[in-house]
Amino acid sequence: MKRIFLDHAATTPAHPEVVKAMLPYFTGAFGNPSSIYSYGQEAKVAVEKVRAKVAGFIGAKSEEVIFTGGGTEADNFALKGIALANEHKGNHIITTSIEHHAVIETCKFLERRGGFKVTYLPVDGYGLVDPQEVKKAITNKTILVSVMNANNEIGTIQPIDEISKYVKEAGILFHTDAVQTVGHIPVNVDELGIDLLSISAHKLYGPKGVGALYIRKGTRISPFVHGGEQERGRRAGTENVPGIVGLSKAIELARQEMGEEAKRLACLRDRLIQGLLENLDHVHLNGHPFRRLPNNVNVSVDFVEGESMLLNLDLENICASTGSACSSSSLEPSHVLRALGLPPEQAHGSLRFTLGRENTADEVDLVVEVLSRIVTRLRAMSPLFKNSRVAK
Amino acid sequence: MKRIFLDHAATTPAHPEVVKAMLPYFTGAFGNPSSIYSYGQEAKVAVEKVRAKVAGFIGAKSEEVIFTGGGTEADNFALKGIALANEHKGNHIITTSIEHHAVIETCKFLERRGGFKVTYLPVDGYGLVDPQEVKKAITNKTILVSVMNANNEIGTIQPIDEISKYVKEAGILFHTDAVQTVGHIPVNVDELGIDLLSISAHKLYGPKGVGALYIRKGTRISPFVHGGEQERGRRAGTENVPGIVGLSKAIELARQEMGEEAKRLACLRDRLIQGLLENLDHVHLNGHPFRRLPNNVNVSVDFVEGESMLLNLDLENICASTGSACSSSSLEPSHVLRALGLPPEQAHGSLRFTLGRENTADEVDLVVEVLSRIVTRLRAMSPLFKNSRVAK
Amino acid sequence: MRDGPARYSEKVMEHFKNPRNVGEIENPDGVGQVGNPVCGDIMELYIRVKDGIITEAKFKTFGCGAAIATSSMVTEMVKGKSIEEALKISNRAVAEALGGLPSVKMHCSVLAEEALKSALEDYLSKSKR
Amino acid sequence: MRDGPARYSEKVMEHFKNPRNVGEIENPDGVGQVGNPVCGDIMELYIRVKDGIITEAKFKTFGCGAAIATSSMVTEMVKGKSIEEALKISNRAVAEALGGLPSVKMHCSVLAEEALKSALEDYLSKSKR
Ligand SMILES: Cc1ncc(COP(=O)(O)O)c(C=O)c1O
Ligand SMILES: Cc1ncc(COP(=O)(O)O)c(C=O)c1O
Repeated sequence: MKRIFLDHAATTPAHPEVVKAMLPYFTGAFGNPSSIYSYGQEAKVAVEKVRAKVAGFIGAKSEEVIFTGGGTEADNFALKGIALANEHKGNHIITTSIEHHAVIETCKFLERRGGFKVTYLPVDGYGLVDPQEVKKAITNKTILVSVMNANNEIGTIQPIDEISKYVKEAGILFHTDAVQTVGHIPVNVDELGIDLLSISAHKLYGPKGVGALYIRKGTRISPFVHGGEQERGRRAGTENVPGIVGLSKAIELARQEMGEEAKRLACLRDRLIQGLLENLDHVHLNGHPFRRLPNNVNVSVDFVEGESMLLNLDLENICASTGSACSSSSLEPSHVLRALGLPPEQAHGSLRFTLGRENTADEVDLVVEVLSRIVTRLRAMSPLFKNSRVAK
Repeated sequence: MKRIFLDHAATTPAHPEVVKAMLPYFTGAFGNPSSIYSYGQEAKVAVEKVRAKVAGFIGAKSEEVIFTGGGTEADNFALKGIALANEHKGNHIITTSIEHHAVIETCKFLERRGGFKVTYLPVDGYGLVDPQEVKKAITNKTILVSVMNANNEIGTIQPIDEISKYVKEAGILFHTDAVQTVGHIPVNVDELGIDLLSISAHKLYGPKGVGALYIRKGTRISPFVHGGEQERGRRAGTENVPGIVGLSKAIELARQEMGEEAKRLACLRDRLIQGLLENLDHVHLNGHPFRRLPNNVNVSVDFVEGESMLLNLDLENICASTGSACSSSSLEPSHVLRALGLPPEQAHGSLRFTLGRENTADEVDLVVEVLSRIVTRLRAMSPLFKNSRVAK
Repeated sequence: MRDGPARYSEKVMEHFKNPRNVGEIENPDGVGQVGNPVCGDIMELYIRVKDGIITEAKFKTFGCGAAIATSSMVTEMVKGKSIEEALKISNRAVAEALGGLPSVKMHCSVLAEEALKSALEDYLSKSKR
Repeated sequence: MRDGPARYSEKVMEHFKNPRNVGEIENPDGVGQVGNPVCGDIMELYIRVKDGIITEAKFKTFGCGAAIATSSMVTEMVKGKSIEEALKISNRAVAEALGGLPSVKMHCSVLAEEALKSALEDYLSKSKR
């Protein structure tokens, strides 16, 4: 049976065109961009050409884009780099309680070891941050606000432009983790009004291990990785030339296809949501009904645990994801679902399906059918289901 | 005219077998190792399998190897991670004045922002660190010694095992930057007696943007990149699965071919050194006459500047490198050559040739011939050459 | 590998796919209920005892793959055993019978042991009355 | 691209490959020497002057590609100029005539200007005597 991959928020396959674009840079054009002979300079030219492409896609200038080793490094660089370069101005950072671990753990590190105070703003039941809350949280010690563009678990898209107004008014730097949005929905740094923005290639059909950080011109930031003079002294280490070329190719493809594809995915998304809600009792949609990523479906299925659904789906060659504790080593359910105020059983019973380029309506229908079967079977062995029937 | 690439210390082409090994992981087996469905777990199994291979090659255990985004990140991780985890024990680090920028700049950062004191040990005229100097530099505040295995510019191989004796006696952690040695000469963590060791894939015919840090079991180290639970919580970020597979394939090839290849390269190296010394007056070998990497040739050519030689070589399709200021944006000649005590003119007149898999004796002979011609021409326009002749 | 995540043994997957003894026993001689929704695992274990020998065991479980597999395994292991023998079944024994569990999943075997103990104690306290 | 590093213009490479006016002038009317080995660039510039017009200019240079190209260019630019006109040749003019220089190489054009100024001053101080 063909595999149905519905976990595109975790990672995406590199597009064949991306791989094709990368290949020459492994063996033929393998020069080191730091070398001064033409062979190295050719690699440099290639990197600079694609830097312009990446920058253009988000409305930035070439010199505002720094390539990194992934989205996590971009987030670390943004937060630690800004914290370090601006600690003379203040030691307060504002973020949200639903950020990716790359932001949350970095904030915790800055609290633990950097003398910083971090405010983790709550979200409403849909996962939305209230811009007023951001405004209220700002103090004269605040140096940075970091609010993700869209959440990787529940797909909720934040009102970044509204938030940025308050942040800019206060003269504070604004970072957004756009790992889940760039290449999927339009992202423009000026329209969003942000100063720093994180990108990861493998979330948009590019290669793993490459990302980028947009840094608005004039922003004081300390390097995160120290060493050579690469990336104009901002990120040391021999450039991952094939990876960078791959990221750019992925962005080029997104530029061409994103508009149509987002529409197509949103249809599939709504079909899946409707299918699940209609075919199963006691299922709730997590996240916002329409302010959500075109490819994200996140539901809680009462009375059954997420990992056991996932394993059963896996046995039928369907790949999905869960916020259940059982899928993490921390034994805590997803911090995002908890921040929504979900009761623990519902957090444990969550399933995330994230659609992508190759998914079809038939696949969506099949998933609904298969999952209904699985849930019926698992509920039959669930003590919670029995109790719920008794209670009615 | 065919290109003669003699800059393998800067970077190497990925071996075709390496690219072949990576390819399936871009598109087919693109799963995220953190996912719990079998598709993701397959990627995880692949990563764990190759981790064992990488570890085995340097005499380490699987769980002692953490994959990184390159050699620079490995160096940053080692130094910052150890500094942060051990600052309660002391704030002194010992390194050398000829380390790669990835180590030196990280040390400078720790001095500037981390409250650390760093001793940069001198080297002798061959670039050797005196183990006695290391011993003398140790204080009761010393928490880490970092001495590179072999230098990337002059190829000098340090007496790591002798140094490690003193370091271990004092109960201090020992890091070595082995970016230039792993895959080229035998490296065994127990024989060298080291606790941390940096590797970079693109220096051994692997892909750019991947590396590894060996961390001896039981070593307290703080993460450098914060975020998800990847690499057992030590290095966050979605694993660069194709890159990791590529590194491992490169190591597998090195395991098979390194012994023979090192002998072959050492012959070529000596042929090149001899050719240059015999065909040109006023040429000096930099680095150690025999304690040097099998592929490294570094000479100073009196009365001419390095970049102008490099450009002329480039015009004849020969790729080399120089320690001249003119090749850097700092306008200072190589810190390594200065540490050897070279007068500035000689540092500016240095040329590095680093041999690799595809180089032949014919190429070496051609380089000697071409360089002789170039030097003669450049000396004819050099005011220093004229003066030297007058002086005689 | 194709039929289950690498971290679960074939035996675990086999019990997960075809759990034995799912259900309840009406008027059981002993019932144990352990776990809670907060931590994501709830197990109910029912036993029927005849002449000091456990003749039947059933379970209902809300939980992950390992929780379901350990429930299934422990009900299998306990059948035909005396109360005394059953009391000696440790979580390690359950995990071993399943060909091992990933370390983060060992707590599921602990839960299975506790569910069994709790059912046995229920039986013992009832039979004392 | 194939005939020179990206950062050097074609014009720079052309002058680097075929530098004009290499050499010394015997009994020159003016000589300038600037730079030093520590910073990696030394330029010597010789001029012959006839009736207030520079009729010949030659150079010897130890330095990078840009140093050689600017030396070559400045000797070309100065020929046929009056002393007054020559004194007005700025480093920018030299760099521009070469189709621009990478910013880290602008100091080479400064050196060329200085070498020229120094040769002109040498001439002027000699002619005053
Ligand atoms: C919102 C968000 N931020 C950051 C990351 C980290 O990116 P990467 O996997 O490239 O390290 C991810 C994905 O893992 C993500 O979804
Ligand atoms: C000795 C040494 N250390 C560290 C590095 C940095 O490795 P990477 O280029 O993978 O960042 C290099 C090469 O650039 C090197 O030669």
